[in-house]
Amino acid sequence: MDAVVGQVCIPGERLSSVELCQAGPGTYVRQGYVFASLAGLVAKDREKSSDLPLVSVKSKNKAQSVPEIGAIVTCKITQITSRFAKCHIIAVNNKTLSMPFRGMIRKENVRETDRDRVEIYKCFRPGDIALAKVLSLGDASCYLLTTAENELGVVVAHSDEGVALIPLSHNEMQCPKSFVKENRKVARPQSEHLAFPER
Amino acid sequence: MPTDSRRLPVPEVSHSPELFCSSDPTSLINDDSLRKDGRNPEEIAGIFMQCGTVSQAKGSSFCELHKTKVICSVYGPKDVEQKEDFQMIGKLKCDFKFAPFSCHKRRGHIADLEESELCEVLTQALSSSVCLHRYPKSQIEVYVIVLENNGSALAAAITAASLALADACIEQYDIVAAASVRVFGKENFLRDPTFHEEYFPHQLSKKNDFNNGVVTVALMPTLNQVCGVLSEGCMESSVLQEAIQTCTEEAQNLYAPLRKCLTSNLGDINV
Amino acid sequence: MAKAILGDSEKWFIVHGVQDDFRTDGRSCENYRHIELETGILSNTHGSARIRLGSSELLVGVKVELGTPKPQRINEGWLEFHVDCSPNAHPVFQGRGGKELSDNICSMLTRVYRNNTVMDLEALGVIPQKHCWVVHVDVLILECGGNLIDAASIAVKAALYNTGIPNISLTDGDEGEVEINLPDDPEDVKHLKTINCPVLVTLSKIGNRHIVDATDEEECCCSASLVMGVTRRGHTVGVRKMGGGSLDPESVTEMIDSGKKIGRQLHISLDKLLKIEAGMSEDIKQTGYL
Amino acid sequence: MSNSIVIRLPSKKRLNAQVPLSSNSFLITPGSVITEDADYMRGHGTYTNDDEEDHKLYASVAGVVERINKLVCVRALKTRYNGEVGDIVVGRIKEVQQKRWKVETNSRLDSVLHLSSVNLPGGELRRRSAADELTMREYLKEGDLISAEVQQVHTDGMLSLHTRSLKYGKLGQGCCVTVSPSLIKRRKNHVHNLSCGVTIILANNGYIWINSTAVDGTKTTGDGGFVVDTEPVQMDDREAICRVRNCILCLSRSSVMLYDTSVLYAYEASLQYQVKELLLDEIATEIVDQTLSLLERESSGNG
Amino acid sequence: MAGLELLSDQGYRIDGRKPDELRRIRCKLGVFTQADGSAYIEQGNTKVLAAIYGPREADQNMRNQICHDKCFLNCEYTQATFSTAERKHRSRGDRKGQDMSTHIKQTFEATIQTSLYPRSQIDIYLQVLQADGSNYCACINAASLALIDAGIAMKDYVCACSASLTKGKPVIDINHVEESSDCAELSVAILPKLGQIVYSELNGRLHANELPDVIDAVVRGCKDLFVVMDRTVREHLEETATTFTHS
Repeated sequence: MDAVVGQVCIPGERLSSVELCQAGPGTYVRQGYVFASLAGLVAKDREKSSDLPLVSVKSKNKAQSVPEIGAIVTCKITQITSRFAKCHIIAVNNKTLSMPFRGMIRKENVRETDRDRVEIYKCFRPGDIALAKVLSLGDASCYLLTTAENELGVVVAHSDEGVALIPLSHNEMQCPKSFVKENRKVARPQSEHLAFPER
Repeated sequence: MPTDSRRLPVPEVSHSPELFCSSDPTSLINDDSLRKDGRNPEEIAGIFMQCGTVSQAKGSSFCELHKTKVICSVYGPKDVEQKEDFQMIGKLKCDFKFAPFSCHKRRGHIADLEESELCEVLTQALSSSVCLHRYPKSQIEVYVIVLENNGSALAAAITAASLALADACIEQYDIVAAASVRVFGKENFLRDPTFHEEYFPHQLSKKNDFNNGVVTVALMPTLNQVCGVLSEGCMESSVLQEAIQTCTEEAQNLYAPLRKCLTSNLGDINV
Repeated sequence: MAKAILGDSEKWFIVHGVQDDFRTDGRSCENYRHIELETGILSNTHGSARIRLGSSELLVGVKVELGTPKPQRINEGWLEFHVDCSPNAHPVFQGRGGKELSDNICSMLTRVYRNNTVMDLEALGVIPQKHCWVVHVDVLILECGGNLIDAASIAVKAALYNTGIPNISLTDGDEGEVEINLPDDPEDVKHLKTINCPVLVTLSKIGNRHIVDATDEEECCCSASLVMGVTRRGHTVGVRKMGGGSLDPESVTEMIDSGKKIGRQLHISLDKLLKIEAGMSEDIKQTGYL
Repeated sequence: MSNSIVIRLPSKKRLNAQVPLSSNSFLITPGSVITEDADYMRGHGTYTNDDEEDHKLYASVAGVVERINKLVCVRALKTRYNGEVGDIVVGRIKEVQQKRWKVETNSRLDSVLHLSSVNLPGGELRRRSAADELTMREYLKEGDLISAEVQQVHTDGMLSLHTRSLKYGKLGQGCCVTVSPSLIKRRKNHVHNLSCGVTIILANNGYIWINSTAVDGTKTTGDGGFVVDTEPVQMDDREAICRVRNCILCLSRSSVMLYDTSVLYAYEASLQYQVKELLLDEIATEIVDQTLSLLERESSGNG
Repeated sequence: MAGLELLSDQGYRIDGRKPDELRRIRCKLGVFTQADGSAYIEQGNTKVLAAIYGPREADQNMRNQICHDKCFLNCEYTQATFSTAERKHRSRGDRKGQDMSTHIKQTFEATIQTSLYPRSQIDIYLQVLQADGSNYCACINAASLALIDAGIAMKDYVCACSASLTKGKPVIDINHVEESSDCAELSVAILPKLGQIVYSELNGRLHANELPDVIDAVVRGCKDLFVVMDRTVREHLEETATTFTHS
């Protein structure tokens, strides 16, 4: 009864039992068995930490996830106050969203060090594109995000001239036209996060 | 030029002439025990299903059950509206609409009580199949429009909506298939009733047999769970139970075509 | 409409209680709470009833008016239902709040009364194609303590029983027109035949069992319920599954059986009370909220 | 017949056993003059006019006049809960906010429970980390019931609660009954282990928590009491809990003061009936009457 | 309505009352259990239920009304569909209902000691079950009783009564028939013990010289009403207080 890799399945189809595998994305567990929750093809990945393979269902590319705790999201800053920056989450784990989710980066979650001396306006400006990580589901209105990692922070920003700024250091960016330096919480992007969002 | 938008060039009240034709309900089945459209009572109607009909939606489907045509599109998951409370599970928002031209009678643009009731039934049937806990703080929108109503519209709508959800890659515990049966006398169960075979309250039942009504059941076929029941008309409870059983079987039979429809366009995925 | 909010452990307590057939207020799964009912309490209606079921309280007023028959049913009148949630019951019903709840109750009532076996609609006809009685049944929810649907249907049946339609007389007027005259005596009324009017029974699935007459706390633990209209003779007139959960096919069968049983019991008790009340003289009767 | 459904006409509500009041003089209604003597201090439920000439003290609520030395108060028979420091309350989590929970306690404003005022798993003296802030919903989430003590009353009347004692914290399986806060008699102890194996918390805010005494013992385990126990309650415990619940409802409907003795007397009086019979009005009144006469006998015996 | 004589030559009104006679008043406190306070009043055939919720934490969507030094009142007036002789479905928050809510709200803002309840909200909900004239007055009286039942601090009772003038004689507590004739209608709410008028509204036309007479009559009517209301409250207090103090 163990499903074969590459086999097609639709929601509700029984794939395997929990003794034989772990439930991955696109599956759910009920009464000791793993069922598919998406229509797609069955895939199995061997996890390093566990001897059981991870069963998942790969569906057509448009499967969209909602922001989960720990996910890396791309967001656009919309509003800043002295305590927090509000943003729209426009992509989750490199998958663009058709509709943005609301997010918020609190002052204490901007940097790893010197948390108390962070000033929001020196880190973000409305319109900036930043990478952030989901901390928690937050409250009714916003997801709670953090940029307190080297890899996270502003990746795209524009100067008053309308030119994209060039990162200088972890907290400065410069306009290539007017050579004005601006303060930002600059990300040191990792290649894996730089991939262009898939459509 | 200012015009009065409320003025429509039609009389305020008008009725379809068919209302005035005397319909003889006892003739649902003719002497050869065949129905008006030539089917046996137990014969199901042909069904056509297709995914991805609406290109702009996240997922969509089109379903045709005899002449009944239903189109469904799914959007989301997206952020809930600002005013709502924190919810650890997602919210399913459905909209069920008969197109103005879909029925014998012209339908208004604003949902009437029947539409809002069918919408509730649809929402409740789908919420038991969608893994809502996977979509915290989000909402999933399902829009169903009946383009032509030739009976069994609710059943077609539920099946189409579940198909569209699967097409939109929304996680579901199981597909939902729905079917309806017209009960006409104790032993006559007409499967997939057409518009003429739907239940109308003023139709007389057969002599000495008051069992007269229509039952729609939504089922999750692999889990064997009933996620929607709607009936109308008067029946003995044993007849009702039997009718539900018949619907369940019929919905079970829909599983194969549903699966075929969903798996037909999966070939291009790389595992 | 989820009103009561409960923590997980409270829910477990209720669920296990249902499992043991011993609910939080001591009832077993198929026990109904006591119902207090009185009719004829609103003097400006043609019929009225007030019901109190646990802490749920509803008021039903019936008014009959003359209307034009529907073109396809020229000899018949019809019933029109309307449900309103008073903000007195809960602040959430303020403004347009509570619409979902009232629509649900209203459509369920309409569903079970949309049936030629429950009421003789021809008795509501006055002059074919011209005039007929339209019976407006208005339900007002004044306090919510669970199981509003059942309570509403019981009160509706009682109010219809209480309803008196004026005995109008027809006289030939000028130019062949028929004139309608209202009787001088307000007591000169004919009563509706309510013998076949259904009641609604809600069976709520909690854990593996189903219960009747759930309180609002119990409703909060219930994911799926079956609402069914049951007539005095035990026939079902309209069934609907409510709630976002699903049910086993077998339990649907069981629920229909117990719904039928409970529905008949309700009818027996209700008819008995209505007879007693009708026989009572006005002055010993209670008056509304005093 | 026991299974048939009872439908009947409304019974004339006899509110209470009519115990004659010694004198009606201490009942007052709003706008009435309590005293014209300017020496009295105005307490709750009273007001004076700003007018220089007018030294009269008026009542602003309907209730009982109480005089403590020079302080005059009018105690309304039914109000929202007015918290005092040290009160024990039962409340329901309404919202999880940053670093604090909002708790519904039947007060005028929602109370707050700070993250720093609860015992988290892993010892009392643990520092609250940022991670705790993010996982607050795992400890207490919307709808959960807690017992707590009032730590502080703010000037606008908002209460701060704390649960930094093993007595308090998240409540497990059982049921909660809501009564008017004025029916809870102020006592030294509000948590009672009744002889029938039931523990009741007669919280000052009128929320009464009833659960089985046996279950209570497991709360001292290291998880801080935040884990939901899903084991079914034993049948006889359940029956006792439900009986106590119905008894309390009987008493509160007739506005009998609630404290351990009154609840216990009512419980004893109820034993001749099935639990579900207590829902009937006439049986409820009988139990109330019996309870009152027992209490009467006790007080006259002591006096 | 022209042929209708509101006051007969013998000095009796259509329903047989004398000009300065109130309709039968019956009232009760604490009719509901879930609300913080509730009351029911019958003035003749006008029947009103009132429910009070609060003082409580202000609703999320009423944030803009929160005051930091007092509470705000939220009032909603609804009429049951079957309340009038002719069945009429009123959508919530129609013009008439909104006006009525505003008037009731203003009346009580002058009476409730709002500064005792900072940042809170008090809901006053009024449900008319049967409307037969003087709806505003019945609502005020019902709400006043319900507020007392909820233990909310007020300066005094609020009692309201209506009056009109026919054949030069003031008539009080007017019913629906009198209301729908084209006489003037004066509604007044007073604080009976303090003797203050907190609200008055005149619909129609009265000669300035006649106004004092009408006001005198209506204030007397309010005071008569107060006697009945105060008696009800005291009875209610005695009933509850007996076992309440017993311990």
